[in-house]
Amino acid sequence: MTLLAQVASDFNELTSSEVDIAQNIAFGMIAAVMLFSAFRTVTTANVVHAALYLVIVLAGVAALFILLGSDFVGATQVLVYIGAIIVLFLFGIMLTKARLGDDESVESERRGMGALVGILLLVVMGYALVDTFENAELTFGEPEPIAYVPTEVTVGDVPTPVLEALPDVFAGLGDDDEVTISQADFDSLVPEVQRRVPGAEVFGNNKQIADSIFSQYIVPFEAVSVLLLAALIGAIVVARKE
Amino acid sequence: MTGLLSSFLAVEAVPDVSFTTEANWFLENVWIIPLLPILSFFAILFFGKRLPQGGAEIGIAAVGLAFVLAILTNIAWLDHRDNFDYHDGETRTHLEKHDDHAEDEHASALLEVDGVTESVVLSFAEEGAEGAEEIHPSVAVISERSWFTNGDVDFTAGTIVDGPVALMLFVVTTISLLVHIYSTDYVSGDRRYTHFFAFLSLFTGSMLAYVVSHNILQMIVTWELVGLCSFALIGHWWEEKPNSDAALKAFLTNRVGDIGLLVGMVILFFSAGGTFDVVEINEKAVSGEISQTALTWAAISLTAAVMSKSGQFVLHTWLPDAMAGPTPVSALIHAATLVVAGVFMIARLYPVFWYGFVIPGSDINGLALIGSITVVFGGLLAFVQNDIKKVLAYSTVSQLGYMVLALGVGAWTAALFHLFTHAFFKAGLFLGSGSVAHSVHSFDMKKDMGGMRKFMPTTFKTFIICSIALAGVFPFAGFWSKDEILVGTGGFGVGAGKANGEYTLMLVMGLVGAMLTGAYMTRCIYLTFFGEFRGHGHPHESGPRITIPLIILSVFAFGAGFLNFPPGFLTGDAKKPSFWQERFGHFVEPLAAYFPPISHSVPSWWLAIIASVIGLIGPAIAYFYYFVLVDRKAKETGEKLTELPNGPTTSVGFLKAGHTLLVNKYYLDHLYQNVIVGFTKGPLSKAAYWFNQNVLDGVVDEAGRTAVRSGNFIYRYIDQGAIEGVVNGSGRASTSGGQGLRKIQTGKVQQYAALLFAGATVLAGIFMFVN
Amino acid sequence: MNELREWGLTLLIFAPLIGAAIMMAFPKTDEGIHKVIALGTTIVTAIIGVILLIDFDYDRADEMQWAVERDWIDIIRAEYAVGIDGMSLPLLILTLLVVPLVIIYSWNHFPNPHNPKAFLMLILVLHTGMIGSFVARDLVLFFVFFEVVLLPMFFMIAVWGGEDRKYASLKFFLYTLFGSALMLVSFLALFFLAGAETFSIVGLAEAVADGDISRNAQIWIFGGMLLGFGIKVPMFPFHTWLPDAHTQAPTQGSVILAAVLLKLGTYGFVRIAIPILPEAAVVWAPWIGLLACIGIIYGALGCLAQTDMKRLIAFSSVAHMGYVMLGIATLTDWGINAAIFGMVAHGLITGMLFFVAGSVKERYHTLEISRLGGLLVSAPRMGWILGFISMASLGLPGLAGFWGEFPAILAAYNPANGLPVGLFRVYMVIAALGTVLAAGYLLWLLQRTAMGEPSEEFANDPHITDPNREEWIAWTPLLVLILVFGLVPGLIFNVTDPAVEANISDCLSADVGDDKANFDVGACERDGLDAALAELGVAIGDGE
Amino acid sequence: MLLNQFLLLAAALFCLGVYGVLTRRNGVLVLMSVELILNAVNINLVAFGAFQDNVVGDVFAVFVIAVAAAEVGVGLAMVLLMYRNRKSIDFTEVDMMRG
Repeated sequence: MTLLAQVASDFNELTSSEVDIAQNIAFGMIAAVMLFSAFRTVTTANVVHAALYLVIVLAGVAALFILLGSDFVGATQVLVYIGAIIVLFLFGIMLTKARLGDDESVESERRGMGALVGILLLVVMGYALVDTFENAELTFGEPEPIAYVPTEVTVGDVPTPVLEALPDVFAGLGDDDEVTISQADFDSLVPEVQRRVPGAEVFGNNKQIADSIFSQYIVPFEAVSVLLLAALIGAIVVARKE
Repeated sequence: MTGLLSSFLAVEAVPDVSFTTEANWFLENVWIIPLLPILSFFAILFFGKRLPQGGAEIGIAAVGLAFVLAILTNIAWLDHRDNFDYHDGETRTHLEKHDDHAEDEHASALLEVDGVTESVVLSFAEEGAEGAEEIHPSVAVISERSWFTNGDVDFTAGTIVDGPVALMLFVVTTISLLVHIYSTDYVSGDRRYTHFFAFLSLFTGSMLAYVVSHNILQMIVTWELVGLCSFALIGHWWEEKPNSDAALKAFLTNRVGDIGLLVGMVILFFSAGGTFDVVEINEKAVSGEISQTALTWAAISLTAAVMSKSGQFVLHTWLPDAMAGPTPVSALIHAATLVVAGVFMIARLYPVFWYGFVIPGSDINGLALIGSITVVFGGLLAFVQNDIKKVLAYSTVSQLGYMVLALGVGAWTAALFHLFTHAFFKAGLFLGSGSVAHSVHSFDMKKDMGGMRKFMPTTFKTFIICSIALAGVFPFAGFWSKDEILVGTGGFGVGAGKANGEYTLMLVMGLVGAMLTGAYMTRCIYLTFFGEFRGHGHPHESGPRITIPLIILSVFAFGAGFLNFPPGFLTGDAKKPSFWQERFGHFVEPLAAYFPPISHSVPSWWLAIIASVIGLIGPAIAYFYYFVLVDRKAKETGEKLTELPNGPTTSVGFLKAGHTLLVNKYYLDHLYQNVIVGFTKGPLSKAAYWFNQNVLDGVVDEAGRTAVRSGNFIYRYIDQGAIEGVVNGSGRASTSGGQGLRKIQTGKVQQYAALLFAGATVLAGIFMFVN
Repeated sequence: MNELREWGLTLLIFAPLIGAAIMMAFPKTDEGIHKVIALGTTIVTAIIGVILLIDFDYDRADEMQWAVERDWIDIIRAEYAVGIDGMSLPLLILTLLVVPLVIIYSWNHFPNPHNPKAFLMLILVLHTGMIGSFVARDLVLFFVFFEVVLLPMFFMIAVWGGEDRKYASLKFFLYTLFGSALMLVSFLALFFLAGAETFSIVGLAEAVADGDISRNAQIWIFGGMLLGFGIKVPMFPFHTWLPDAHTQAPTQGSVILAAVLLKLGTYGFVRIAIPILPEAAVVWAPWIGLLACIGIIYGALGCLAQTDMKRLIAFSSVAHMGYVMLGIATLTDWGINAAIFGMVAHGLITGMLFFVAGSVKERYHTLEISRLGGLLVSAPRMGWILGFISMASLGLPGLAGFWGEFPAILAAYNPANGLPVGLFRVYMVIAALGTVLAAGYLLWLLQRTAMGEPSEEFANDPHITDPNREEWIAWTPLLVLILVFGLVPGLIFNVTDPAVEANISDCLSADVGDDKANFDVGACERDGLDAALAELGVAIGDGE
Repeated sequence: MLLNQFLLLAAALFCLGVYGVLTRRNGVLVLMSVELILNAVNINLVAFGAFQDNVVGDVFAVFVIAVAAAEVGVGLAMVLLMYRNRKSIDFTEVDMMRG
């Protein structure tokens, strides 16, 4: 809810449920685009088109990550997938001298079977998911503490919820007066309001992710790095000309 | 009731003891006897070829040592039988309680079957209760070691020595030793001389191990080992296909019987409360702890095993074929080892058969019936054989029939006595026939023999003695044992009748068998030793290593019957056998809690005389036919005749038909080989394999193909028809249709992957819906 | 010693992998080095096995020894739990014995297209998978090792196999993969439905016994495992991959496949399926018994129809594993002891048969039975060995094969409580009939290949010789063990018996002496009225 | 927002990916379909992370992305090799491997 919330913070009046609606609309649009693109990716006869449709799907996935409040993963997704993997794919397409136009030979006539399997899989998974999670809400728990560097602000720039939350601080001050909100006062605010305090730096969960990766998951992380190295060497060994 | 009782010879109170674990050293350590030949097997196999005699010396030494030990064991047993202090604490039975209650139960179980039986068994109990005179029991000696644990039950391996075991030790080692000596000459220069002796040793060793087994599991193991050795020895000259066929036939026929063995033993194991112990099973059968039903089923199953192993009618067909092996092996198989294994098993587990077939009090039962049929049918087959060994083979079948018949009518001692005497004269006959064949290099009586008495006087004499013994002529060994069997049947009320039931049919068949025996042996002797020599070359008498065993065996064939004079013979009082009467029965027949209360028939002079007369009618007719008619005709025409040119079998219609039936061995071989085995090997297995390749195996591939086909179908009619048009509005896809339908054989990976996915999904779905 | 108790099994599992890693460092032209490393590694594992045999406390064979438990994948509660008890010890030792022998046999017998480096590395990876499967006490760990086995075998068949290797290997791979997919689903279903919070076998068994999981679900889950393990065994009618795989695999692959891999399936039954789901086992057992009996007769008939020696041996595996499955289906300690004995015996005997078949192929360049013949003349020792193992394979008492068959037949007379006695007695008779057919096809094989005179084609072929040095080294231990286990079956029975008893639920274990007539068959399910009511309650509650 | 909308979307993507893997003959396109599958998994991971309010899902999503990058690299290298050897990247024509 973080990044989107910040976007929404410009619309100070938006309530929680209204934010929800906005999120749902965003999700619906992204999902529709993704599904269409994914479908085209696996059906189009043009290899380059398939790659480009894939880009849209990957971007949609990144958007979903952001919608889910995982900015870091979203960013990684964009960098790695759209930035690197797709380029790799395009290189692959070029190097294998694929036809740039439609190429019917990419498609086997096993489509019916594939569709059957896919639909079967979807029905079973869909049933299982609906059956299991029914209406489980995504509640974005307690947001993380928000860092605050006390700085002087003009009272006029302070949003109303903050003014209302700290009546003592702003008592009798005009809009042009400058004031510094103390750390203690900041801490006394509820997180919703804290975010509105000018100068409050809002972090996503990036910090936690970093903590996790470099403490709890350090071994898998190292393993992944070795894997990448191995893949690098492997790819070279496999692909190089004798 | 008491009136009936008084006519029995020996109604004894069954002593409440079975076995001891402490006795003479020889009785406790009897395991050494089978171990010696088995070790000799390995020794010959590994070192035999490097020795000057090719390993034969090891075999003879081992078997000789076993023979000496067996003699010592027998001596120890004679002492133990009469002088062992069975009141000692070490002597015991497996039964917790052996009270009258159990006895009553058994009696009442039998009551439903036959009224007469009831009175018999009850009277035993009463007699015992009165404690008239304490009979000295024969206490078996057992020593055992832990073998393995399964299902929390500890199984032991061990040995038992009692009367029948001591007897068999003597018989097996004696015959085997003689056969070993004989073989050193007979098979000398053979391509596999060393192997022959190795397996001869193993054969002896496994038979000895079988005999001393104290539990049925050991019996199964050694029983099969005996079968294996017979396979190896019958197929000794496996380069020729008929020999290996015969070996296979022997093994497979025995395997068929082994189904019965396994099933029967399993039934006994469970019904006796989870034990393989022979003594315990017998005790429980005697005391009535094992239900009548279980005993009957076990007895029927085991009878199947006996039929195959001891060559009883319908499963006897392998036995004559087994003549493909070297002659000493035939002698060993037919006299002392393989074929008597079945008979010995009945004797060993006699209570199972005794109560299972309700031998006391019935007039007919499975065992007696099979035995009596075998006696006659086997004897008849011997008439049409030209191969001297096959005559003897069918003779063996017939004689084994006598033993089984005897056991079936309750004449236990008579059966073992016949086993004992038969071992000697049959071994003598086989070795004698081998001696003849050795000098004429053939077994065919009609083509290559005749007039041999001039060339081989020693062989001739021993052969004649053994034949007379086999025919059961007074006072040769066969007479005593056969007479005892006939008396034991109790038919027509002989032997005070109804001792163990009145088996009239068996008596008749026994008499017919006696007639046949003399007749076919007369034919055999004429064809072999009389008339003109029809073979080639210059036959001569065999060397001492062949003739000395023959002489020893013919001595036994003459004298072995004296060991068991019937009680009352020459003294008149059948109730009190004097010290030289019925010695065999006294020492061999167990008299303990693990053996059923058998009543003994009173010998009958009348029967002995009638049987002798009937037994001589057959030879007389045969003599007239061969020695008079054929001989005269041969002299008239000057040809070397073996049959009358226009004999009864070629001129009389029904005799001709009978002859054809006999020549074709009742068509049993045809049934087995062409019908049953042929069907299994041919159509049945082919059908099973076709099913495998085309139905089961086809399912996998077919599933894949079906998936492709249905995919094509969906693609053509649904995908192409509707969906494709919608999603791909440009219509470009229409061109891909033709391409897509083009036949491709590849792409299996994706296809299988699709199936995999689909399968996993369906399964996941099932699990989801189940819970 | 204590350190070894702590680390021994882990070392055992990963030593082959380390060996394979070292081999990777050497170029593939240095064949000698590869052979030495591979053999050395397997010998190290074998030595550890010997130490294990010495250190193993046979009085406590029912307990897990050398046991280790460490957290592994916390999130799904999977543990790295390994240990050895009387049930797994014989099979583990069998593995540790067979693999070095296979490598020795390979020494100069590498199949085409040669490449010892890759071949030996695959064997080592296979070794890890097999060891791991036998020592794992956690379902996830078991599954991982179970799957590790699959790939090397696939490559062995696909690369070094016979003419039809592509088809055979793919069939083997997909068939078994399908089975293990079902197995995995079953494991997961078990985990979630039983609510055990653990994947350990003992934990799951307790959770199932405590009983949230409905009877229906248990039956379904057992069904999944049945398919998964049954394909691996292989049980009729899932056996069709086996003849193809065996026929096409190189000798070494066939030997390992027959000696160890097939045992993974049956081991799964006795270690996992039955201890965890005894009630469902009772429901399925008659069907397993039926399939086992069909397999016995059917496999034998299949053998009689074969013209190829190796394919015949492969079909005989179907029949022999039928006896093992019959033993398992009785659910008695007798039956399962017999099954484990049968597994070891079949491993030794059929492994040996494949060795001989491989050597025959190497000499004659064909395995077509009609073209062979007179092996006893051309190569007498080899002929005798073939005769010996044929006898062992047909269940001759005194050799190892008998102790897998007879006790299984015996156990079928008196199956566990709750099973239909009459039906199992019919099975017993059918199984006994199978011994005749077994004798038939094996002796017929022996007659056609070993007896008689050699055909003209091969009469004076100098290549047809007695076993060479490597073959003797590789074969002697197996031949000796076949004889030793046959004479002293206690060597295995005494080890497995306590473990088997500890592993079958009390309500199943029928006392061998029980007479069925006096036994209340229904009483097994739970004890007492309360339990009966409780079950009724469960049944009502589950009535969906 | 509901958790399910993300999961169902991911399921749909996953199925499309499976469809692609099963039907595509072109090696590059198969790899792309695999990417779809991986992304579906990633959405699940992140959505569950948000649902349970921790970062484990995010962390694993990052790992998956990294592994995916490696996979594409090696995969494309193999496709290239195949192209070089066979002048075709049709998967249905791939023969079995031989050592």
